[in-house]
Amino acid sequence: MKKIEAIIRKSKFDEVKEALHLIEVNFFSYWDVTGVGNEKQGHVYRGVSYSTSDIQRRYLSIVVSDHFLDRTIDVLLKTASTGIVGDGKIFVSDVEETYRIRTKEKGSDALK
Amino acid sequence: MKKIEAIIRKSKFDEVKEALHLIEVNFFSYWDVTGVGNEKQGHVYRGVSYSTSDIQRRYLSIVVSDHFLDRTIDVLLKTASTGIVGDGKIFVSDVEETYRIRTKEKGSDALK
Amino acid sequence: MKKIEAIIRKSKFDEVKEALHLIEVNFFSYWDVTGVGNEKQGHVYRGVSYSTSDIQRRYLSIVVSDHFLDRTIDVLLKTASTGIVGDGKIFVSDVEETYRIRTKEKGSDALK
Amino acid sequence: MDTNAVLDIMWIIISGILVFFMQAGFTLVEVGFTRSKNAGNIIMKNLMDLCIGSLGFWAIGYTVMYGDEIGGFIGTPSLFFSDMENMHNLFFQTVFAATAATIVSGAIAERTKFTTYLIFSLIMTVVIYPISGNWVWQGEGWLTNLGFIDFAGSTVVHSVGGWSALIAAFLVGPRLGKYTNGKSNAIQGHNIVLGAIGVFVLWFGWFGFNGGSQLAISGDNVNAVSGILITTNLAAAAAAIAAMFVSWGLYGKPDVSMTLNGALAGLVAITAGCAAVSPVGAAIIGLVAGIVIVFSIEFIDKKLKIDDPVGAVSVHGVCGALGTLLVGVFALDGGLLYGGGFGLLGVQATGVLAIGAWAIATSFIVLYTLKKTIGLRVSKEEEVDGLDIHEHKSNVYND
Amino acid sequence: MDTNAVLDIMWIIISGILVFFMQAGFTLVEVGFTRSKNAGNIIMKNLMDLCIGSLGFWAIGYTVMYGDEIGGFIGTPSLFFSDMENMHNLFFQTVFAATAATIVSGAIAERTKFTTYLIFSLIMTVVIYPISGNWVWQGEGWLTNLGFIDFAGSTVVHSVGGWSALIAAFLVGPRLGKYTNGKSNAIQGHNIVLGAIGVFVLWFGWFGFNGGSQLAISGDNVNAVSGILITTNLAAAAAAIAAMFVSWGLYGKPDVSMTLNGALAGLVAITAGCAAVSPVGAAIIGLVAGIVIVFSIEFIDKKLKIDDPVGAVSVHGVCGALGTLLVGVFALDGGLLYGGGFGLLGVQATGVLAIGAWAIATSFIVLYTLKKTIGLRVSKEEEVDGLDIHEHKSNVYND
Amino acid sequence: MDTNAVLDIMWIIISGILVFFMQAGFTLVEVGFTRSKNAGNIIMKNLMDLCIGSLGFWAIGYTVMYGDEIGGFIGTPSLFFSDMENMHNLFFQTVFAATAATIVSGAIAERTKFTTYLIFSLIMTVVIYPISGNWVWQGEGWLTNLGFIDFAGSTVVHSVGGWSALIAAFLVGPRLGKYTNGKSNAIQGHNIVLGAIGVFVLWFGWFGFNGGSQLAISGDNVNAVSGILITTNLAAAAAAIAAMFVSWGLYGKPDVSMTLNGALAGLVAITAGCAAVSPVGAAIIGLVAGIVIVFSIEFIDKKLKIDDPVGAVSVHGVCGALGTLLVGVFALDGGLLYGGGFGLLGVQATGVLAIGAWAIATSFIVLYTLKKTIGLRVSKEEEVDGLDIHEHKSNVYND
Ligand SMILES: Nc1ncnc2c1ncn2[C@@H]1O[C@H](COP(=O)(O)OP(=O)(O)O)[C@@H](O)[C@H]1O
Ligand SMILES: Nc1ncnc2c1ncn2[C@@H]1O[C@H](COP(=O)(O)OP(=O)(O)O)[C@@H](O)[C@H]1O
Ligand SMILES: Nc1ncnc2c1ncn2[C@@H]1O[C@H](COP(=O)(O)OP(=O)(O)O)[C@@H](O)[C@H]1O
Repeated sequence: MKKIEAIIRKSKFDEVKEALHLIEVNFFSYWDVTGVGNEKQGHVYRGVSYSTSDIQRRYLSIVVSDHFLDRTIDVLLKTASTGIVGDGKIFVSDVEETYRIRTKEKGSDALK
Repeated sequence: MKKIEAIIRKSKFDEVKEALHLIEVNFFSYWDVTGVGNEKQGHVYRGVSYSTSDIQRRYLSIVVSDHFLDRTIDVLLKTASTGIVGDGKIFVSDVEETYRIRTKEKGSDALK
Repeated sequence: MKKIEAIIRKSKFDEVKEALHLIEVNFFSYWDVTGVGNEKQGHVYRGVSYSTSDIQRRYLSIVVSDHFLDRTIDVLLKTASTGIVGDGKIFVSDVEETYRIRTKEKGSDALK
Repeated sequence: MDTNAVLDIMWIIISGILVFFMQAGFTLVEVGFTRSKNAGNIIMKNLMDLCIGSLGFWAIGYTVMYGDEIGGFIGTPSLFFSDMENMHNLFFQTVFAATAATIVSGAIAERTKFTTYLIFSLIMTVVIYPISGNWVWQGEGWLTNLGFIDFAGSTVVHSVGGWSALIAAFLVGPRLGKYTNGKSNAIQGHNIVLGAIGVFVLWFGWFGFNGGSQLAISGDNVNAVSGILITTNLAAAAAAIAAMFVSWGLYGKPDVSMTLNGALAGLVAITAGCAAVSPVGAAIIGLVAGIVIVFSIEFIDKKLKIDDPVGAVSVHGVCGALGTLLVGVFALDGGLLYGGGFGLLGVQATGVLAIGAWAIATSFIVLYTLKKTIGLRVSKEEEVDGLDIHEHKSNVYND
Repeated sequence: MDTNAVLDIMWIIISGILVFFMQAGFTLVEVGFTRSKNAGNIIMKNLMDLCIGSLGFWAIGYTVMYGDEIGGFIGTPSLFFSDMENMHNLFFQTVFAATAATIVSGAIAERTKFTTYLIFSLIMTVVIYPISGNWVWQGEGWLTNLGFIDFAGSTVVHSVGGWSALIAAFLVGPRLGKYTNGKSNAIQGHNIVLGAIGVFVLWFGWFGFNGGSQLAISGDNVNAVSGILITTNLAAAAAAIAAMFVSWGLYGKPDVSMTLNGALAGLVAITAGCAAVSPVGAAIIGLVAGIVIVFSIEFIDKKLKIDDPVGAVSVHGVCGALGTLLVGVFALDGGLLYGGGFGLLGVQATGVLAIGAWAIATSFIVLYTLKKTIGLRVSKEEEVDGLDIHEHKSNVYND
Repeated sequence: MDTNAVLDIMWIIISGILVFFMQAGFTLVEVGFTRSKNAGNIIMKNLMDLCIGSLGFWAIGYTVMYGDEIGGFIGTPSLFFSDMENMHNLFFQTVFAATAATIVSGAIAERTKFTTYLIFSLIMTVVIYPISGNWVWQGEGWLTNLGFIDFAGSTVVHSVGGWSALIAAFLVGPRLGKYTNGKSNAIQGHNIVLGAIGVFVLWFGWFGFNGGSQLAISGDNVNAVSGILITTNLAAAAAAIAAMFVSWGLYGKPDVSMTLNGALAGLVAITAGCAAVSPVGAAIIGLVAGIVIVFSIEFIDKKLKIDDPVGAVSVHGVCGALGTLLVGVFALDGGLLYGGGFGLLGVQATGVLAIGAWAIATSFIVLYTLKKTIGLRVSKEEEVDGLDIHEHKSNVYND
């Protein structure tokens, strides 16, 4: 099992969600984070113009069975992208075990 | 050291916290996320009835020493469960190193 | 590639960010979490005085190339610390793969 | 109509409009002092007690209160009040009735069934409130005849609401998690800024509540009204300061929500005597109310273990009674301190007790009946998840 | 000046101040019923239509509306109104004009270009609104001559705003994601508490809107005004209750935002007839409006597929027209139910249609021209990211 | 009492009630324009300056201001004002005094000790404000004798508050992180929606502030009052528009918080001359204020490096002075543009300078003493963590 963490533009979220749905990745969690990176956003507040790299992003945490990994990455790379600086990152790491709380199922079964 | 990530119902949080406390897991971090999964929730807004699988959840991140792992999982599986679709998931992964910022302690010591 | 997760005092964030910047760690994501740990905070609400270990913290998630790991940890340990209970923790874990969504770059390249 | 009559009526309706706005204040305080998952439900309760109260009081409540007196106890009811020369009175009294009704919603917030609340709210505005109101304000009620002074309704409006709130909070029981192992836990309000703005709105509306209760402004009435605004303002100010310092002493820091409750406590307490006491008397009444409110909230919460998320029982019930009694002490005409002896104080106590007993008894009967029939309380699951998602299928806060 | 004149003017300005405050109510409702990423833009639109309206109506709009009548169709315009004996009228009418203008902003929220809105808002307050207003309120307009009754502006103010909102929402198109595969999706408002407080603020201000439209309070006018406050309050209450029960029936639960819209629907509907109907009539008008609003919102959203985030078209357009027509049914003097036959009803229908046609036609011309020139709509990217960060380079919610 | 006197007093108290409500507006603006971790503290400061001001002004401040004149400089103080025929004046002046006091809290928000603020607030309402107020409004003060015109208090109330705010913000120093390496950083307010609603509330209350300052409404006063409402409204509108366009020009986009400050700048600026200038004059004064406010905020922030989170110094101090001076230019009677020569302008400048010097000097003495004794500023740790958790042991926003 792998954990895919994707940090994407908030504005791309609906598209990404739709696309994940189509490849039957219907399980994940997400929340809003502030991202620091290459992109800069111009702000003005009470006469102070400034450019900040602290930008609102959406953080998706998706745990998938190994054979789902590639297609999920593909979909994310495709739908979350605009080609402009600030599209975000995807991180993949290993998950040792998964449980479904309701049924106590373990492993890949818990991800179905 | 293992990292346990548990995505549970917000309404179960108080019970879970209490139970973790009893087995002396007094260290963790949590935040609110939106979860997408099997559970559906009926909503109405201005005449539009719809059913959404975007449901408020609480995300717990608990790093424990290896010998704490099993009992923590047990407690989570027991107390976070209602038996109804939507109880959530638990993911376990490996943590290579832990530091306590205050004391610079490393490894299991940092988790005491 | 390693993922560094640091849970720090919100009040230390600006300093930490500055310091990371100086060692050229200019990429990370952060969000606010509630932390449960050793520190206790006194509260009063409508006549009920109580002490809670649920304290607002900031969660930093930083993925770095291996050779950046040590210096990042060093900086975090140094700048996030006050020496008083509640300074927080740092967790290090392995990341198998990284993608930059915009360019589809993989691995360390995606982290530059 | 002659100019003085026009002036008087004009003042009454302007005051009524200000009192109307207190509904926004109550909503803000109650929403702010409770959790976000129940905010939509609280909004609905506050809006509906206003709506049901407006229709019910017009349909019958007003005449129950002000109709031709029957035995000093009740007015002669008639349906759908339509005397076009008394619409200003209907308006002014309607917003008062709505105030009495809305007090209850705060005390039972976050756990009470919506339908049950709607029914209780109707009974409150057409039976409970108008009958005791009749005793004092109709002009020929038995308490009026005794010489009971409750100028703008510390007892008639606020205590009635407050005691009903006490019974309701008692019968519905505490929120889950409020008491564990016999200890009272803090369940923090989710947005104290809303609560604070609510207090400002209430204070603003209270100038209409007390000032308008003069029911006239022509001639020397205008000086009386001006005096009322000052006593009202001083009492609120003194009470907020007192509550702040008491909380500071008790808990080591000036407590925000207690101080806000302090201001309201002062406003409730001065309501009975705003026209009868001097500015100094008003400041002292406020001071006493500001001290009492802190201990009252603690007592009800920790000793009685009755869960009142917004402090409605203490603010409206306790400080309403207190303020009414203190008229017997500070009234320039007849007060204990001004050589009037214990006579007035005794009358005030009689009124406080009689109306308290009435509100408690009738609320108990109504709510106990509701409890045994349709039930007072939502299910555990609904309460834990929040009333909004279950009772209204939506959340108030999104994205 | 004699006392009666003073009283009348005093009442007008006090009412005007209350109506002014409705701007805060509109802002609260519109901000609360939309998403947080556009809140700053909505604030700016609401603030600017007030500011531009205040200047524009003074600069020319007022005389277009109230200047010496030209052919029953328009007043004689003159620049920078400065008759110091009529400043109370200018004030009262300015806040009405600002109300008509601000209605549109809600319907086109979250996707409309800021500059375009500023231009439209100016044209609304100096041309569209004053001309049809002239027909009814100048005293010699052609609709006045027909006997059309629109006491405080269900049609003159609200429908004009509502129909313009319809055209605007139609021309600007739905928000991205509102309709997918022909299905209407819910785009939830981000803070319904703000929306609820906005409704209380509007209701509060409406007492000035309707009560002040008597334009006098001396003598028996004070009774008329008191009656207006009662009809206004009853209609709002009945409508909120009706909308709640209808939504309860349709969706299984009492819907918060529909109930809030219900209260506004009742207020809009009674605005035309608040001085012409009995309290019972008012309650019935409210009831009808409360039922109609739910179906109207559904119809516009699901059948017409016009995206109106706050329900402005239904509340102001539909219920404004409805309320105006119902005057022909419930008017004590001339209404169908009171033996007046179909005469008044016909006149009311004429007015509703004529003014509706005017508002629709002129809005269409103006907005269509704007669409083809500078454009109505922000770019897709701006809309997705939120107007605040693109149109104002800042977010309203931070830390 | 005769009808005209009743009318006048009635108008004063209604206006006073409106002015009272400005306290809610100030609280909203200050809370919204600062960070969430300090919101409870700001609420407490705003509530307490009202409470302390109400008691202090009654206890002694009022007579310091309005007591029998001593040498054109101060009134004869007496304790606990109790003239029951002048309660309307006490009420109206109390809410003005509270306004002057509350201005300071915004400028020193997020870093000032609570106890220190309480003490300063008391001194402000019983010494600093009443004495300079005496010079202009007592009737025999030295500035009155010179012919100084400050109708509703651009200088007497707002500049006094604004200059004290300047000294306070200077002495307490900037918030941590506000200036780094000599550069001014933006510290964004946490909820600009609250700020915007606050501006609407203030604007609403300002009609009482300026309109009530006529202190009469009988006879032709009612036309004067109506004119005041118009000048007030036009100036605010023009200023908001001007500030918006200036910010648009400077930063590329219309800035929300600057536009909001613009509206307030116009209101402050017209306060001195609202009864003395024509509508056109008012619009121009607003326009100038709307332009000046933007540059003033930038200047104080970037050049003087004085950290004023809400812009209180610019809004109240600078625009208060500006508006007072512009009376010398635009006053229909005596203004430079109306052939009055430089006489009035000179008098206005004298008043602005004298009162500015007074406010600056006394504030400096008081605050410097406080700084050297109990201290002005919270500890670094408290500031970083937020004042709420340290000064009040609780957070305003939960769950
Ligand atoms: N090493 C990292 N660790 C955690 N989050 C990261 C990291 N690098 C980038 N991010 C997240 O990805 C977002 C987009 O990255 P950015 O550098 O702005 O654009 P791009 O990837 O197109 O160069 C950042 O705002 C941040 O939230
Ligand atoms: N693969 C996953 N990755 C991340 N989060 C998940 C995953 N699967 C489930 N979750 C989280 O768990 C929650 C509950 O899952 P759900 O499928 O609704 O119920 P159940 O586990 O009882 O079948 C989801 O709302 C989501 O937050
Ligand atoms: N094992 C853990 N898993 C996840 N988060 C933790 C863990 N231990 C500590 N934390 C986080 O670190 C914060 C600080 O820890 P605390 O025990 O209060 O102080 P200290 O590390 O100085 O002893 C906690 O509030 C919590 O957010």
